[in-house]
Amino acid sequence: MNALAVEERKAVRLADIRPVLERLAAGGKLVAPVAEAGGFAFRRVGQAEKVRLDFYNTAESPKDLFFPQSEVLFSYDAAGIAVPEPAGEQVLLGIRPCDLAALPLLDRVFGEGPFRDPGYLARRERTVLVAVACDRPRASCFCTSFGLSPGHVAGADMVLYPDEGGYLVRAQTEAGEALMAEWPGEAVAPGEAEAVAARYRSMETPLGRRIRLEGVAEALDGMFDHPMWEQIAARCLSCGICTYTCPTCHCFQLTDEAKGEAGKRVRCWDSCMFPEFTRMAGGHNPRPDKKARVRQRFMHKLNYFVRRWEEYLCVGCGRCVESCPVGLDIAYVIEAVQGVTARA
Amino acid sequence: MSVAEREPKIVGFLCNWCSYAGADLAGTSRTSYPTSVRVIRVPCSGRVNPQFVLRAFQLGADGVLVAGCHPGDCHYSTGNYFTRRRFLLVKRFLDYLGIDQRRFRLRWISASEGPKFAETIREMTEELRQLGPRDAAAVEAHAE
Amino acid sequence: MRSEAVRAAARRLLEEGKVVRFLGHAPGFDPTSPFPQLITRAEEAERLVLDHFCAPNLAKYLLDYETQEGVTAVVLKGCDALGLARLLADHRVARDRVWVVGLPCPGMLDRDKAAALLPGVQEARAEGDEFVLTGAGGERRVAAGQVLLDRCLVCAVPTPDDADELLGEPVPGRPVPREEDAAVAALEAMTSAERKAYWTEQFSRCIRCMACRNVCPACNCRSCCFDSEEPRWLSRVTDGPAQEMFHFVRALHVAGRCVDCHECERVCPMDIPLMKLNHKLLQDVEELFELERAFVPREVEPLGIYRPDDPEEFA
Amino acid sequence: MPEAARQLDNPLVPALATVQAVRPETAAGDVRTFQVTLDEGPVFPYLPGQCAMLSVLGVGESMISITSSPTRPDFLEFSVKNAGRVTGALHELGEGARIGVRGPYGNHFPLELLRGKNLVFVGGGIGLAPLRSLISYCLDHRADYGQVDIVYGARSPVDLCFKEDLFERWPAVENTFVHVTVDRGDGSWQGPVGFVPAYVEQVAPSSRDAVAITCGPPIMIKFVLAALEKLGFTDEQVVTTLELKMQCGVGICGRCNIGPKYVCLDGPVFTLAELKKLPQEF
Repeated sequence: MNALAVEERKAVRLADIRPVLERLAAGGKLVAPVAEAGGFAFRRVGQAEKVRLDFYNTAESPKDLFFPQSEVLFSYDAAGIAVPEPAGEQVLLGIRPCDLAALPLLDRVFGEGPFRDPGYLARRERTVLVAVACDRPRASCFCTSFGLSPGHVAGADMVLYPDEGGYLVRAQTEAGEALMAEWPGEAVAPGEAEAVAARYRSMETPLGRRIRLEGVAEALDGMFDHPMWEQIAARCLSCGICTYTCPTCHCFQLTDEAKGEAGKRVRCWDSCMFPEFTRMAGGHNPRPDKKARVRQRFMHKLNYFVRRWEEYLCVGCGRCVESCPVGLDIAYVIEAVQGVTARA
Repeated sequence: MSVAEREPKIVGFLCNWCSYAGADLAGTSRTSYPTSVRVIRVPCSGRVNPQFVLRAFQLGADGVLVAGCHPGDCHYSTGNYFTRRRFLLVKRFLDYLGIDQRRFRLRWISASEGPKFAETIREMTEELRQLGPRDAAAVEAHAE
Repeated sequence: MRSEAVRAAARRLLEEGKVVRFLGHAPGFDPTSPFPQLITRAEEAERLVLDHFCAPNLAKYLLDYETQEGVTAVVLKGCDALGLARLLADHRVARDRVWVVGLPCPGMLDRDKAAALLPGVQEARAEGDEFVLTGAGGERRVAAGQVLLDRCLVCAVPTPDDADELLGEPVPGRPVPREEDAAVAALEAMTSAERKAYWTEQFSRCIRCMACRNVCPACNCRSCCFDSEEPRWLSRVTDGPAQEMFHFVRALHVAGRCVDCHECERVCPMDIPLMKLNHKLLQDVEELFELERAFVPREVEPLGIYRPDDPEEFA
Repeated sequence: MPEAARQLDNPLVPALATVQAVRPETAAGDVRTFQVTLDEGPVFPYLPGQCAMLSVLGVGESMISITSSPTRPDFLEFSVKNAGRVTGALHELGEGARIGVRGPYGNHFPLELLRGKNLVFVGGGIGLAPLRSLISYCLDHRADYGQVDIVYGARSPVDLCFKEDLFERWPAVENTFVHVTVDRGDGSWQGPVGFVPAYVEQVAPSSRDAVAITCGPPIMIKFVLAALEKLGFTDEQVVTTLELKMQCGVGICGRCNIGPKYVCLDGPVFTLAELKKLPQEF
């Protein structure tokens, strides 16, 4: 592995990005943001003109590309069990810093525990990540609270920085450089590229929404029985929007689809917010009410996951805040925890 | 097996008192009709929740038949009047979602109408064969 | 808009002991996104707001308190009150355990529309047929039609008719032509294959978060077929046939019972035009069974009765 | 990025296995024991207390404790109560049926803690299944342990599991005592009648140099723990196993955690001292 520092990697300026998008789309491996009814979504694109780099954050995170909502684990028939071929290569263009930061968290879950998920790991390995520095944060964004920023692009193979009406494109890995090899554009001096990157790294989100995280996990150690949960849960609808749109949530269900002698086992997203999630065959449910379920979601993100992996399971992308029909806001919960510790 | 040769699959929800007896009569009178129908006996056509029909389609049925006593003849007096109301809506709604209306039928078949049952199945089978599988791509994928 | 009035009402009701809890709205992370707030003490009334962004329907939360003691006060707009009427008609809520604080509603704003018209919008006030939006980006005067929620543009019942008290003078309905009928007609004018393609595309976006069901006042069954393990009507698999089944069955289950409140469409994170399903069924129920369009739940549900001379199309 | 994923087997995909024998376990018929061998290769290594995921292909999976002992490695045994979709489908299966097995999952009984101690097993209903693995293991290493008391109860005589073990095999082993009770007797029942917790107090095993291991319905466990405390057992001397809904078995799917602990990884075996440190959400 050729371990160049990012500063030494190739960087170019593209006044017009269309030719590059066309080249990528023609390859048939491009996944990029497109406009859909009421918002944006990452979709496989065949025509470059559908790509919308002026997008604001998609309603769904791109986790589906690595951890699909429905994924066939194996099929079976009278002859036995067959495991599907691993996924092919893809280029994910337009991933934002928040979603990019979610991938190492999922990597831990699916690649570093006692269980290593070959499907997930294959998709990770075969995806070239072309990040876009975030020039359109929304009011609900709070990535800076997690030490991220609109320019936090660690983990991307290549980064597009919107700059001077076009893009400054910088490779960060060998894969990124390889993809860039045949791109047009004038080469940029390393210092200039670094200056643009640094500008994005120092940007704030628009409302300047910054939540203090210090001590939150520790405070939550002793807050399992706090009355706060009752209050917070009172407004929950028990739907799965927050968990399904979250780039880090990863609960799932295994379900069998049978047709006569043959069938398949499918792994599907599931949500800790659904009442039947933990209900056992005999009827016992250890998380029987909204309070228990809402508490589980926030405790998992802000305490349990920290205890296991020493990181918060949240990147401040703001999707759950934006999409929750009843404004149940994780940042509000964090602030509530801070409020409790301040009073104590 | 190519899509064209495939025998259509029909799920038939037949009321216990009239239509099931009608189907039985078709059998005992040795009236021949295609083997495309899988019969599910229900106490009354009024028992058929629209979700049964959709579930049948979801599991790969090419067509669904609901059959009950003629209006006015229900064993429970009025069950099939409710059926009729419900499926007037269902029929239009199927069409609204782009599911060909010809894939769904509601028929009034009495215990003495063995030939009508056989004829219904013949007609439906023929029509479904011409329509082809409901979702050709999905069928191919399943056959793999 | 009516924040002071709702605080006063909450204080009074809780102090007098007329109610033991009060369901209203409180400011969210940004003022255009208020959230439902439950308070139980008069001094908490300060938290409440009531402005042009209070779109969420609070009626369904009443189910959370069905087994708890005491009367619940709830702030309801005209459309929300239809949701309550649904729950009452379905015997899920007892009227004497609810105190309705009615808001004669001038229309609620669509926060996406508002943000598009004035980025960073924080506040809105009504002035005649216009709204004045204010925020970091300054001030902007826009026509009501540009910024109201779609449902408010055609609202026939802005004032709850069954309120125990009203926060203000009744507001007349907007006699606007029913655009949704045109939307249904446009779909009906397509070929079957085009409709199939249209709905397949719409449903393919569905992530099955169940928000549409959970917010729906007509979806008030104690247990839902979509949650049932045995029999399992629907797994979590999100392929085409499963999505079709889910949306078809959900719409059919509320056929004749939908109160046209549009909450399903508002909460959908993927913006699936769910009301185009409900409106089709609303129209068919009226045409087929010769019923007037009703804005309150009927005493007998259209699918709970029959007429011997209903149309005969089945032979 | 972690190394090449291609060569990895997916641990969520079960190995095919064959049911070699099915034994009705209770007279009531709601519990059956399945003797299973893997189609390829020998039985995986495991220790008493561990579980495995059993698949009925086309229906689904269920986490079942292994009731056989690793000292008898020719096959795996699972005793299954017919309680839901998957267990119901398992009950339909006969000899020669194909199932899927993956595992073993979870921790095991603390064998080091038990060595040299007197053992008190307290089981209720199907809760004897995981204990049976440990009892067989201990009795196969008889010299390593002191006195063994096995207290077991079921709702009624027809609900008693593992009768051959209870009434023939185990009592025949030296310094091993079996005490069986039922909640309600019937015409033919000659033994004690009463709930397990009360019966434990009556049997009154000594807590000196002893460890109590209990498994059964949650309500029974709750009162057994109280009874053991009365008998002088400390929290470190009491071991129990938990059961929660599980789907993955590898600590990811999000169902079986109690606070930060996952029953499928960190459990199902906990000492009472460990349990008391967890949120009371099980």
